[in-house]
Amino acid sequence: MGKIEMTYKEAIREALAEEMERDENVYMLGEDIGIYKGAFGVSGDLYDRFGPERIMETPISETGFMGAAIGSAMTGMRPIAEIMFSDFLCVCYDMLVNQAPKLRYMLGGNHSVPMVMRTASGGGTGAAAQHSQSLEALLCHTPGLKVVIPSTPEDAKGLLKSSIRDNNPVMFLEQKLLYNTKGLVPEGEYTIPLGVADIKKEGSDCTIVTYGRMVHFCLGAAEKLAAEGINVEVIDLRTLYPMDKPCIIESVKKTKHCIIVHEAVKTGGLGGEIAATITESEAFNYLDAPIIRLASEDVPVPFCPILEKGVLPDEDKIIAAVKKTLA
Amino acid sequence: MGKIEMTYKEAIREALAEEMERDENVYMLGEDIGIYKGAFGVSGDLYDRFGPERIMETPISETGFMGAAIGSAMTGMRPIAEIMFSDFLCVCYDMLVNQAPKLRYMLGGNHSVPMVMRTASGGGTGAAAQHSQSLEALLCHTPGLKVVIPSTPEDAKGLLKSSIRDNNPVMFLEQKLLYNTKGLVPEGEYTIPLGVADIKKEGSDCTIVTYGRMVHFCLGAAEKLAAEGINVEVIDLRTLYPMDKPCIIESVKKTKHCIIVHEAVKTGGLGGEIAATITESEAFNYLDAPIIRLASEDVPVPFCPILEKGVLPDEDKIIAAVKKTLA
Amino acid sequence: MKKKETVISKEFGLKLLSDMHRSRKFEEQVQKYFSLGMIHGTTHLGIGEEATAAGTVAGLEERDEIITTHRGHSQIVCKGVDVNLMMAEIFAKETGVCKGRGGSMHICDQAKGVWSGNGILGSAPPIACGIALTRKKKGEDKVTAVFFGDGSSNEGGCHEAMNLAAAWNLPVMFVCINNTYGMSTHISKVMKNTNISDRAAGYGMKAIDVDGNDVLAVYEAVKEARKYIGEGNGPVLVVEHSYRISGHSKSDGNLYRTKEEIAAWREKCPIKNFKAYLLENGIATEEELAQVEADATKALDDAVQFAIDSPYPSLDTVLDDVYAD
Amino acid sequence: MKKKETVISKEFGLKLLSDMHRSRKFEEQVQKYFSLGMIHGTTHLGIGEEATAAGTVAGLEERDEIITTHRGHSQIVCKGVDVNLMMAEIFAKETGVCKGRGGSMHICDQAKGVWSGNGILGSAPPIACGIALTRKKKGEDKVTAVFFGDGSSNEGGCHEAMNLAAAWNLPVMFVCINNTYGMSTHISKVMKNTNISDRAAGYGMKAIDVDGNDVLAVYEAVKEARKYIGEGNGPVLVVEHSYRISGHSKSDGNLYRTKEEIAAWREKCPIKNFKAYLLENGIATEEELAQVEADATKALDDAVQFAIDSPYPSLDTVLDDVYAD
Ligand SMILES: Cc1ncc(C[n+]2csc(CCOP(=O)(O)OP(=O)(O)O)c2C)c(N)n1
Ligand SMILES: Cc1ncc(C[n+]2csc(CCOP(=O)(O)OP(=O)(O)O)c2C)c(N)n1
Ligand SMILES: [Mg+2]
Ligand SMILES: [Mg+2]
Repeated sequence: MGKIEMTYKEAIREALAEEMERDENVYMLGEDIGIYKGAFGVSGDLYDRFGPERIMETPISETGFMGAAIGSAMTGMRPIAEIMFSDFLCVCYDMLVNQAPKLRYMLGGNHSVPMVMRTASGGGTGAAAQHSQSLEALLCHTPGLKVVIPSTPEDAKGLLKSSIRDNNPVMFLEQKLLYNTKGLVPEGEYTIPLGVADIKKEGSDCTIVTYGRMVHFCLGAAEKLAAEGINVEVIDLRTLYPMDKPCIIESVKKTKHCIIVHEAVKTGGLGGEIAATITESEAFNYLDAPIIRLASEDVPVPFCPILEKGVLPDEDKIIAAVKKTLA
Repeated sequence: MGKIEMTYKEAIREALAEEMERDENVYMLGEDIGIYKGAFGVSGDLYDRFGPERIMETPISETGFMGAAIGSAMTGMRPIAEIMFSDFLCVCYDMLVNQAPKLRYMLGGNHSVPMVMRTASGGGTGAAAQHSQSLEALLCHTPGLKVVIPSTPEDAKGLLKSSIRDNNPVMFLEQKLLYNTKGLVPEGEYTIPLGVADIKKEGSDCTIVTYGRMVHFCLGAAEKLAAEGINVEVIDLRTLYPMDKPCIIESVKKTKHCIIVHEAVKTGGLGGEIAATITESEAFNYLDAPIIRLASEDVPVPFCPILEKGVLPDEDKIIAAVKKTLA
Repeated sequence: MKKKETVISKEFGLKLLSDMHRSRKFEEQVQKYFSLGMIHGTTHLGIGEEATAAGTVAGLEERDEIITTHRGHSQIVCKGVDVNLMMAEIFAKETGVCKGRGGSMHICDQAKGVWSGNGILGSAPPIACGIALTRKKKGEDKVTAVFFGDGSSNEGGCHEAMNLAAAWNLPVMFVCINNTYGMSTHISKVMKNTNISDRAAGYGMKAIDVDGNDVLAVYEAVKEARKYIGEGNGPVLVVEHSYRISGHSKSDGNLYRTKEEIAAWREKCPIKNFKAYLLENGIATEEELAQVEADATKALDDAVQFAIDSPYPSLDTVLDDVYAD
Repeated sequence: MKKKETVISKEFGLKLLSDMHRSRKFEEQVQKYFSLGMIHGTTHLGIGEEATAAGTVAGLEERDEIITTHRGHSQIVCKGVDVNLMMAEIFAKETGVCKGRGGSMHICDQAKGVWSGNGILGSAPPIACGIALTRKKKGEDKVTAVFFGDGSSNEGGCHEAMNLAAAWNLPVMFVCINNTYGMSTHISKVMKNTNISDRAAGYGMKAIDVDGNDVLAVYEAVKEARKYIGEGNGPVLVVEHSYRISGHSKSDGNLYRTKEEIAAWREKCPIKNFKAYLLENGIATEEELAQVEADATKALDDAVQFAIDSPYPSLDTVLDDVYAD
């Protein structure tokens, strides 16, 4: 099977279209996802192809339509709800914490809630503190939910298709700044299972655990490090919840060093979960150095690009962290 | 200065009353905090003493009154907003993530938002998955906020007074099942600074980092372990955000072993942050064994008391974890 | 306020009476075993509000669906869910409708169109919109009735759901049980205009007010609303005015209302009044009424026995059902 | 819709005109430097809506306070905030009102009673209630005007705030700028009843509709509402009907509306029409009007220059102000 080049955004759109073609119960709802094509243009031609019954433009009522998605998922539909910016998850957070992930369990396993919540996450766009956050850690503490964050077009398509077919509520965190990046995507039908990390680059000297946009920063750093003879392994978690612990643990046992890189602010971020996963496993005994977490500084995302960039991990900081842990 | 015995709930009430006496800008708002005395009776006689202007009963509109608290804090008042159960923080989460903690920074440091958000947190009451959560990890990832969780009447009073005087938004997580527990509280005026952990029991063999209700479980386990000659140190974090890292690090350097205990579900819980804090510090090099996180199982809090209790850490599990790490 | 006018059949009259009795007995049993310490947790009883439950469910079609609140026992009893399994749930037993995982606030029964209670005020109405959306998409003639209280009507979720349902013309019936208090808080403290039905116009929605202690009036109002919705006219807000005789929950000291107020409403007991109506209009005899009550008592005694006799769930199963396969 | 009737002084007329010109020029400069790549991030312009800003602010007392939206430049300009410091903020400079930390959506100036914009729809109205609550508690005669759009009126936060303000009789003015679109979505798609002012009655609140392209009509409507609120009657909802000529934001392809629709509204340009009014009624001369526009142009050219000349904040300061001492 060949591969064709497309953007992250196009790959997402393909997944949406294919799944809507495949299953008439799949439909989308969200703000301005129709004629406007979505705030980031992800919908593209979907509205023309599937019409207003399948691409439902909602009022600006995130609680309202997220609740509607839940109710319709419980009763047999497979909604895909789009929240324009991940920051806005906060205005319908009850649906994400107290409803979608709990209803099945609380109701004794009698129903399932098969739905996907797509949203655009991350900063770098100069949109300031209320439009730039990476809130995944706030979503990975609620049993019943799954959380996915793809870093390449290929992953985006394959993971989204699996998310849509999954019988549980899945939060699908798209990376704003990756929407227009290109990559090769397999032709034809394929899916990528949830819960399985991907080693984006193999290496033996140090494990870098990362996900989302930071994968590319890490790969960039890895390349430069390779030129200096330092061979890092880059793990792209892809699914954050549930997390692929065996993959992390095996890698750390091999490399004996680990740094964790994420865009979200450091304190309370997923870096802690990843580090703890390692230090409570047998990999602990293999570690030759402290685990370094590299993340954004603990500050609301500043508007000014110098500040915004300044608080973010970058290739230089990643390289420095790897060297520090290997020192 | 002497000490007098009172319940956790009474200690909180004293702090509220003293601060309202001291500063006329301090007032309370929330659902049923007046005549009803609050869902857990915390308000007691406050409504009689301070009247409806200082103890403001609100509509069932958490976003509405939490927003009102923020607006009034920005303009010079010092509101104390009560959210009946911490689970309901999810219906006004935008105010806790995108507004209260960010406004000062986004607006260039021109205003501050001095307010306290009190809420009853934790399970063990048979109230099921939407009324029993320990959501602190969802609050410790937002720079600009502070998060406090007292385990004793003395701490509750002293920390609440500091929280009310703090010029930042402070989330004050009260422990439902501790409300009626008694303890000695200093007579007269005192405060306890935010950000400072308390070593509730000194020990040399293993550090237990914990907070909230679990402090008492850990102290119980510590006593039993002491009888077996195992001398654990119990750190009560008291403030979760910002966290007293030096206290944790010093202790682990001393004991070379660490377990972390919290009531919240394990994955994505604060245990990760605590573990990572240790393993990225110099304490890493002192550790003789993996760090064990003991927390609730990854499941929505079940209604049935057997199940609810079964998923929670308890003294036996704590003892077993300590022994395991020392083995 | 609507008043009852219909002449009804004996069968229907006794059915409504039975539903109300069973609701009341259900609550009384829960109250009793709760105070005996045999029921764990918390529970919200709706004693005095039985006509809202019986009348509303009767006004719906059997295939219609409901989603309720923290105070939903009666509505679910009236919808025909097995009281044994309901009671077992409240006793936290494995045989309960939710296998003991949900308890009082989360009782559900998909087969009976009961999509459960919800412990978060304001969150059920949006979910109701979704259930109705499925029915609309699938072309099924089913209405989703969502219950909520006067106090909960001030939640943002309620507003968003009403607007969404109206804008999308969804077959949702918003059933507001106005018992004049949200916990201890009288509506006059938290709404400048306490006429909740006035909110409907803002959404372009029809509204009906009805005496919620008059089971026939409720039945008729809901039937009218059901017809309107079924004809594709979009959602309706039905405000049923009643009163909660029981406390809000176990922690209620009733400090916010007078004994006289409660006593006056006790006089308006929907069961007592409906019994008088049935007798006065010669629809049923004293004996028949007594039989209905006795049957209800027996059914609920049996339910308690079933619950007590049932086993607790095993801790080994506790992680089951967090995720669907 | 209200229509202008007042005969106004030259001074006042030129002040309103100046405010509208300054607002328009402000937006145009932002648009220009954004397209030149010299302004970073995103920005929401309200070209065509200047009468709502100028008229509303004029109808308030100077001591009154405002809190705005993602599209708040004009309102803040009219409230008298230094355009140099505003522009510097948008250019992400250290001299900006928020030291470059907030940008377009978060401009504030405490001294001028501007409590900032907000990027989360529906969240400003509750915060406005709190500002008004402080004023009420302190006995200060200040009204808080909160702006929001037609689309945002469907957020739960809006509902909760309106009900709270009414129940607590807070001095809040809810100013809904109905430009008929929330981003690309026409109100008729998301509201069955598009008469937003009809919602007020449900809360027991007064409502006023006004032609938002007629600056004097807006002024009068707001003045009336201000008086009503100031007399302690509680909040008012003022719905100002206007139109956004500019796109929603940088990403807008205008696919959801026709060129004709935009052109028709361009004809209703509030500045053009008000100039005609001033001339027709002999309130001001052509020269005076030209001078006002020239002054505005100059002020905004200067603002851009100031912004360009200002330094960026230093990365060393990035952690300042996360917490207050
Ligand atoms: C979001 C949320 N806020 C608060 C509560 C706590 N609470 C439970 S019931 C109740 C009162 C509800 O009043 P109303 O809607 O009138 O229903 P009623 O209890 O009178 O049947 C409150 C405040 C809750 N469960 N959820
Ligand atoms: C909670 C939330 N949801 C969605 C958005 C994205 N968004 C920004 S402006 C806008 C349209 C707002 O429409 P309206 O309230 O009518 O104001 P207008 O833009 O027309 O001035 C949307 C959907 C947001 N900022 N916040
Ligand atoms: Mg009520
Ligand atoms: Mg609009």
